[in-house]
Amino acid sequence: MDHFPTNWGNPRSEDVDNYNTYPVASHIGKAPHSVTQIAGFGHAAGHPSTHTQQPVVTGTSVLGLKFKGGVIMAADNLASYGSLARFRDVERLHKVADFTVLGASGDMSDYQYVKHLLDTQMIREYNADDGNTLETPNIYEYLWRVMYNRRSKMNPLWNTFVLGGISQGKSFLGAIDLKGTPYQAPSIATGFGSHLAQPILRKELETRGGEENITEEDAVKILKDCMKVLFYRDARSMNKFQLAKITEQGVTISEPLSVETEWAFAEKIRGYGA
Amino acid sequence: MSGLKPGEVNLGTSIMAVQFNGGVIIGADSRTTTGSYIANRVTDKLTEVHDTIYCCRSGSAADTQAVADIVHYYLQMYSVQNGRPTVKVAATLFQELCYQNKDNLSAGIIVAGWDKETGGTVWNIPLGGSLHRQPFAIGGSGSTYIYGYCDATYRDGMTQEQCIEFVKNSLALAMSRDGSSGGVIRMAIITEEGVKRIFIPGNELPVHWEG
Amino acid sequence: MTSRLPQAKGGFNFDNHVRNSAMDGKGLVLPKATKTGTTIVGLIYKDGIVLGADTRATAGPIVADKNCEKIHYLAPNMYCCGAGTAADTEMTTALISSQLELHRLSTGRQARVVTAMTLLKQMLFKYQGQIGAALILGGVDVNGPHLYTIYPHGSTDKLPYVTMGSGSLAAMSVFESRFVADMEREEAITLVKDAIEAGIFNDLGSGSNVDVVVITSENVEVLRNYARPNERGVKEASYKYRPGTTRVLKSSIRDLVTKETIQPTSLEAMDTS
Amino acid sequence: MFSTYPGQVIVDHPVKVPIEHRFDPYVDNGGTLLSIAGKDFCVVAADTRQSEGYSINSRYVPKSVKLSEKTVISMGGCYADCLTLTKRIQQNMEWYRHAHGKTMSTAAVAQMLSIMLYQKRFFPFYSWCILGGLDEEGKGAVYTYDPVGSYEREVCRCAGSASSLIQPFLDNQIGFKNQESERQTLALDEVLRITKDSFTSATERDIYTGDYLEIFVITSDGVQLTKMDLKKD
Repeated sequence: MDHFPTNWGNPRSEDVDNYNTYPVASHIGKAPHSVTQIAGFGHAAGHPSTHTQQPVVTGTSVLGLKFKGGVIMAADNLASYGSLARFRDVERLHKVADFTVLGASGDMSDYQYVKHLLDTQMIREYNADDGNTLETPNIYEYLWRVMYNRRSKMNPLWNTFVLGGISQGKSFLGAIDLKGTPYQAPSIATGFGSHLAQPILRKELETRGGEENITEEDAVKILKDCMKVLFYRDARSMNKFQLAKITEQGVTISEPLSVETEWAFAEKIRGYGA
Repeated sequence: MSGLKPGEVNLGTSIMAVQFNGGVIIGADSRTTTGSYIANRVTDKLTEVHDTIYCCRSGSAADTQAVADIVHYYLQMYSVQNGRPTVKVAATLFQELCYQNKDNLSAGIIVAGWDKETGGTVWNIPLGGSLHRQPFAIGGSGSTYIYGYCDATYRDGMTQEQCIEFVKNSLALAMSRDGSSGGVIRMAIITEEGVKRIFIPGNELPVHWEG
Repeated sequence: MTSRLPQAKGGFNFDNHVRNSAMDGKGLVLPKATKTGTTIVGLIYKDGIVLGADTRATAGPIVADKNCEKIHYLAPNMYCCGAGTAADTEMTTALISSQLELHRLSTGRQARVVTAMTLLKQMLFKYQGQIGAALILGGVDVNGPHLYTIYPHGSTDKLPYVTMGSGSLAAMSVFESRFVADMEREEAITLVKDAIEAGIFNDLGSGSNVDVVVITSENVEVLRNYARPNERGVKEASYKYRPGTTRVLKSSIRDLVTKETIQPTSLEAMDTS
Repeated sequence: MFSTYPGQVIVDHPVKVPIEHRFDPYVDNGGTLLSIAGKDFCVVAADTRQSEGYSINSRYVPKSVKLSEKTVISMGGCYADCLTLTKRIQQNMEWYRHAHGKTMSTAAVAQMLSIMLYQKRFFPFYSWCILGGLDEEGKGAVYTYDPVGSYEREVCRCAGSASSLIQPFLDNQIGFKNQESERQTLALDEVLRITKDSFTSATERDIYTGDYLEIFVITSDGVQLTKMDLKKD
């Protein structure tokens, strides 16, 4: 027991929390000042119950691009274990119901949990047999609430999900990150893709004047170009990926593909300076 | 490797050197990263410190470049005064720098080369600055994945061709499993005749099980 | 090796380190130097080097300068783009530029790019990354065109195309998809412009205009604001104030020069002992 | 427990407690919003850029939502919290309409929002809210909030990443502060001019503001929405 009263903590002190919230988060970083605090009784209310996770087996970027008549998504088949390229046959694009594809980057264990969760929901919808099913925007809203609530319990699903699909003739492309932040755009790229692929996707959309002027072949070429750049510059990527296409006809997920890469110019490079 | 300072460029790396009758084969991948962004995908990690003495660099790019530049400078001076240095002289210079400055350096260096007295020799200098002569040496973050393969594959008295295949396959395996290694394979054959470079583009690496 | 050469005193003084780490222990966080965003690029084309940079200088979330210069003169045949802490890039390039000038005067020859690179890298290595300068050094000398990146900790890379700064990934994506060796002049400049614009429009730390410098063995062209894709539109209204808008609370008028009388004193020999 | 030997340097430096890197639930998605109340109208404007760190998530993610024919809410900060709060306001207003057969007045929504924010006093919504609309007498009304629910009715207010840049400009041009000018009430077109200039100027100097500007104009005839381009760098 620390007998110095000054160290017993001051419930109203500014440095504890500028909204004078009961010292929930801020005690963690400081030296424990009393046995009760160490034992966790000091602030029973508001002490986060579960410890936050950290990602273990992770997937890298997921890309998505709208085109005339649908959406195309891309994700490589790698699941890394830190810097170890551990699992090289992971399918990070998952078909949900008939007109939606879920793309997952981040922790693979949480992705498998969410995959199961969505499948269960879709089976429940199917069993209800009320002539209605969940379309991509509805699945998106559902998944957003799941992510937001897990984040609010300080036990997040450590992923950034991309949902592509088509509903009532309109293509849909949106993403949700581990903090429950939803955003939609004509082109989406998570993780390293947001830095390396998004500039290419946005430039292509701009020069062609929007998604309505992009054919399926264009979209495939653009995404392959992005996957090449990601393979060049992302140390957690692999030259083995899948493309998922969603149109009015439904969802098709390709066999693993790879792109041609260019290295010849490296032959004449010698040294790092002199 | 964990000794890297925040923001420091990391050579990550898979490097290797094999001694054979008449010289040595050295090899390295070509990936340099800051975090998991590849700053340079075509790096040359085989650095010359003398005509027939090379070092393979792994760890911090800045530290290994500085150390290699200093040793290169010392060996230029040495050869003016004492003629061609032996590989052991170069290796001990590297050791002196790595050992005396071990608190401020993060450098894993393999020194390999040919000299008249002892022919082809390979010297491994890990993080702490100790010096180990080995028939073959592997280093860098990628090497952890190929200890098994190398121990199983290495035979004494391999020919030059066998050594080249040994290095090529080992590095390819390391590069496919280690995120911090990749790109192209750069190799060099160092014998009495001098240094002959070999280049294997990233799309022509030996392919093993990809599943 | 001979006993360690005595370290020449000079440069930064790190005596405060003990005090800083003591304060740190008590939870007082030291002020961090703000990370300034930037997009700078360089590539080698048929006749030489093209360097590019954006012109936004930021102080945290605020744009401090909408049209600053990030491509610094190093020597008549060499220019250097700087990213990271603005003061460090400015001072480091200026210092090495002056050392190169002295070097030219003493050797009577045009400075080599590799000399500048070595001076920069050894200085940055000495300060162990404390000087936050990330540079792209490009130039043409007797051995032809040379392009280097130099990182704050002192490591260098020698490459045909390079990008640095917070917008470097956006720029690199453009280079990786469209770069080919030995491009024509116009093609190379367009690629550099597009790479910088990728940084300007996708990275919040970069913005405003595109500066380009083309260096060949014959001449150097500094194309300041080569592209201006972010012109500001005309404002809806002009905000002039009628005279008398500001209330005068109190006014007092005083003479600046007080009256002075001059009396000549007697002249004695000045005591200069 | 350890023996000191001659020459051992006893370094007295504070032992730092290992800081457990906790999950930070908040993120600042940037963006700026403002609202100006006129005699019989109210303007609510916000940019549509959603960013995270130095990257842009999307150039078009609206921050303002029309709640009723007389009320518009706009929020900036952590977009996940903002959208959650907006949806809950809409749900509560719908239940109010079921229970009372009429739409909630602006003042009622304002007080409800204050209470909703305060309910999460110990795990706050990280969102800066501004409620714009017409009050019961049809006059323009602007209600501003801090993240934990303290609120106040004002003539004009700006919030979000460029609020410190724009607010002084509004005080000067809307509030006529520090000027010997006869106070005139501003017409709608004058207010729209000031709003547009506020955002083009904010876009120049704040890296988190840009892409598109959405302006809601609330009058007795209802709510109109206009969309305008902003610089994309």
